[in-house]
Amino acid sequence: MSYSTTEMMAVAAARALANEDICFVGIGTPSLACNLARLMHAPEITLIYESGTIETKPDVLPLSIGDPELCETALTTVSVPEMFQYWLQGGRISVGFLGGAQLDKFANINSSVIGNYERPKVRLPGGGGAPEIAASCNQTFVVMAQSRRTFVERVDFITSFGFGEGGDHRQRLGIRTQGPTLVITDLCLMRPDPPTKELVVVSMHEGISREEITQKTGWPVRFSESLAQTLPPSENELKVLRDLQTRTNRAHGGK
Amino acid sequence: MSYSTTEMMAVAAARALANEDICFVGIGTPSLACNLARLMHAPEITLIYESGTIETKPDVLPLSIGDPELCETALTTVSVPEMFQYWLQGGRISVGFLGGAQLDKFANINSSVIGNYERPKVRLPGGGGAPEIAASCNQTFVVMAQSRRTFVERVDFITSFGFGEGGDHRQRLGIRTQGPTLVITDLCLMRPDPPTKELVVVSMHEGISREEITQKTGWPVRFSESLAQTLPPSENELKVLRDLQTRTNRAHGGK
Amino acid sequence: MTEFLSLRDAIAAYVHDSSTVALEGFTHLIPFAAGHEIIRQQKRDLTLIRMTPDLIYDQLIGMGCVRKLVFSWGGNPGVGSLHRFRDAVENGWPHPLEIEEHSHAAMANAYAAGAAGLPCAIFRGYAGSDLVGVNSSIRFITCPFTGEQLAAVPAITPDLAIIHAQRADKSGNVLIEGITGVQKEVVLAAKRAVVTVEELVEDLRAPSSNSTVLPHWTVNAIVEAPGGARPSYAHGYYRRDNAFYTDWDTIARDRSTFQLWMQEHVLDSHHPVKFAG
Amino acid sequence: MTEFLSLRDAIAAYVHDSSTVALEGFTHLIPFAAGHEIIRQQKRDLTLIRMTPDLIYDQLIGMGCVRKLVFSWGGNPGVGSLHRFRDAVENGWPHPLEIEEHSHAAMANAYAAGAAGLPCAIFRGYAGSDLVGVNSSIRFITCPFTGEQLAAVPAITPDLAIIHAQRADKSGNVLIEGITGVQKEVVLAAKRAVVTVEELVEDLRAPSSNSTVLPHWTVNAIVEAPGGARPSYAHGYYRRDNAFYTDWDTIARDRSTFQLWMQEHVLDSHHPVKFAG
Repeated sequence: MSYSTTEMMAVAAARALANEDICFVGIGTPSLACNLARLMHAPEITLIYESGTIETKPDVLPLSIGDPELCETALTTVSVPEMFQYWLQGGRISVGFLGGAQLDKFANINSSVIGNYERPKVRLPGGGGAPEIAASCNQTFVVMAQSRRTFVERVDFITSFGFGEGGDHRQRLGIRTQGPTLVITDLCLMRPDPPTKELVVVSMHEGISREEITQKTGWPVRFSESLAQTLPPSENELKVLRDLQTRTNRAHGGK
Repeated sequence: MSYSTTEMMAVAAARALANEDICFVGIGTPSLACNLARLMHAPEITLIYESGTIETKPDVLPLSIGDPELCETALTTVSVPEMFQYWLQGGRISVGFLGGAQLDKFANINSSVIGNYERPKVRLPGGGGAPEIAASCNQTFVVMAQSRRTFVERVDFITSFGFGEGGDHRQRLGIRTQGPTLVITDLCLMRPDPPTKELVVVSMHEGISREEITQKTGWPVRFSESLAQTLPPSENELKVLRDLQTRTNRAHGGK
Repeated sequence: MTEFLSLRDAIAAYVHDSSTVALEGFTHLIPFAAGHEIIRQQKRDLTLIRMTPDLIYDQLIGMGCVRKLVFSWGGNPGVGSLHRFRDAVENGWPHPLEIEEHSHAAMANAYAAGAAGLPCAIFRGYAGSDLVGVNSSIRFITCPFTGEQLAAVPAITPDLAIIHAQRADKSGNVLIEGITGVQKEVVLAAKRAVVTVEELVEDLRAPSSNSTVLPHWTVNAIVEAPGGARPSYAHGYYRRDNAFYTDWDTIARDRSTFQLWMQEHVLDSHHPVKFAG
Repeated sequence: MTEFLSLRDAIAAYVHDSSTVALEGFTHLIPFAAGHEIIRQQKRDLTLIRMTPDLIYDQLIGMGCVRKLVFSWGGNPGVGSLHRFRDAVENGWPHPLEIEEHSHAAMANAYAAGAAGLPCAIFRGYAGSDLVGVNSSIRFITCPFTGEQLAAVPAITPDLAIIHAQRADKSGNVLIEGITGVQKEVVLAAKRAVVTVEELVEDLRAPSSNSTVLPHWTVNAIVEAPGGARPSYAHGYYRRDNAFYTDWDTIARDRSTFQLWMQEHVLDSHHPVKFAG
């Protein structure tokens, strides 16, 4: 059964989630992954969106972080200040999802500007919840399509701090959480190498070569000694994923 | 028509309230006064109790600050942190009520201890909301029965700051509100004398002499040059007050 | 996972001698049944936290369970003194009671800071109050933008929070309605939380999508304890027994009257509803 | 007293050139109708504040109403860029846009601080972020108890808050249900507040005693504007027009397409419901 790279990313991210996880979900692939996990192996996973919806179980994927489905299917909905104060900063989230326009080898993320901050070549949307998601969740998963343009030696601007300059930089800043423990791309999975915290490839997706990954990474990327092969999406995973997508498209498409 | 000193105090306090006032109500005589005002000349007065009930219109007086009547008749009920953050500290309250075991000539209030703090002769309940009511409400009214024991030259302990050592002491501490603008006792009304802020008698209740007030005040109390006579409670005021009390006793008495 | 326990088992498992416990409830939903079980199990040397030490704390203090009290208003609302609290502070009976006295605003903010994972709370408070001089937990910071002085207090993070609520569902999600006080905050601020409820239900029947609901993963143990807030009250279930609050003044004023009452109504009785009878 | 005004009169009376205005609504209840009236009345040099500048801010920026934007996430949710926002920042069209960029946590805390009458908010934030270097409103304080560094931002206190809500009663009390975002905070933080509502009713029909209700004395003007949040949504009234959000990407990408669309659907139209049609 053939599948898209987005499907591979969503499936790989979903597999990394457990029934006990309390997830701070972002829009797009993270939302797809979290809901796939809920419909597959993690039926009791807790999904929280920053709009304030706690333990939501949407039947279709939200287009935005605050779609009606989220509130209507949530256990409860709190105000946005409460969400950031009691729930995110309160240290209750086990996994947060991050993405951005650029990622560097120490998993710092840029979602503010390409080029100079004052006179940017591209003005990006900004960090939103990310700077504090990056620090307050027990661990974060980064989901991003990989290219030499997006996976760079050093990001133009650190919107959300990953491992900074590597090593114990997080600890030195007083950050107590693990940080980005997993990067999921369309080509591979990366994890920070202890103790340097440089991202290394730990698993390659089906049909992807070391050469392609090297070519599409903006730093001299290293491969784990125990490099694995990512299990391709199963028929069942694809079926559940596509059903969810079909329901979503039907719900969002009609005016 | 004869009346009690408590009735005189409640009526005097009620008269000082206006339809536009937003009151932070305490239990006891303040609650009586606020609800009397609401049933008389100030039907739209806003009553807020620190338990979180906003715009409550109880039919009977609450025994405590969080009785069921308060929540059931309120426009809305918020959490206690929100009450102290957004509503009291937010500067939305026009009049707050205070009382205590001791009051001094600069309207500082002691509701913590009689005697030494570490080894008190009498351990009082404490300030509760009062230290911040005293600072955050636009003005405060103090309601207390007067005696040489309770109206003292200097309180044993300042739980709630009035005018401190008088003059511009409030301003020097960065407090922006007016402070205690009216003290209502069973004998008289007192107001702070600008600019010293020492409390002076501005109105004597019916049948009370200067000598009695002097005798029952623990400092050499001064009388205003424009000393007035407090209008005794009207028949209508007494009727409304007693109906309220009767309803209240009936509601609280039965086991 | 949230445990469903009997009151006896919950108190035995979660309340430890010398630990810091906050039983909260602002007039409404005061966890009396849980407090009585603590007395029956003779827990000792507790540090108790509560904005408004009520009759239940008077009882805990008078029965010798408490070493230290953190509070902001310790009276019998609308009635007068808490005589057992006074006797402990003034006369050291049944043994001396250490106190840490705050204002309501300070404690409400400190609970909120605990829930929010902050080390401290800042607020406009304590200006000119002598409490600053007797409580070393009250400090001041300077606003980095305006230069104003703001009061600061450390976050409250008890070892255990105990609250009473209207309902819990079979997953352990808890609904609180009416005067919600600081209950959400104390549960989120505490290391562990026990919730007694009026009823266990299939469906929480939350009236609004914004109702105050504590997800099951914020609660360690649920105890079904109908009437567990009496003589306080439970909005939608039963009313406050104001007459009992008035009667307590007489019961608690005298040490032996107090002890006889406790013996009959708490030590010899395991039915919380009978308490207020 | 709360005024009841037409949309046109409310915007004319309350939105002044060069003032600071926050139109809030977190995906839900975005006050589009009010924003369109600001565009029609050609207000200028506004400082606009909003956590999630949405299509309505893209339109205000593209129509030249805005001098400065304070924000934390400026995109079309789930779709991509806000092209008019980008064009203003990258190319100065229709004129340069000054920006002040925050994180969501910072802005949510800053609104809450504004509502609470504090000069600043403290939170665990911005650790290691380059935003600290480009935004002088981000500073740090030291916890007086633990010595930890905490981020601080000034309270947000706009000249005017504009929100959309489900209902207001005849006194001007306002009910908000569903995703309530920062709307309560922005109204309480602002010097003045205008609320557009789906309907004016005799009885608010608040589902719970703890519902989010803004008392009339916190609101300066109420405007009945049914459909006033479209193409955003109003919980209990109508759903989000996700298709329009997707279409906007094409409409806004090109300056002239954008201007034609605005002319037809906003400048020449005074019926907010037609907007999303």
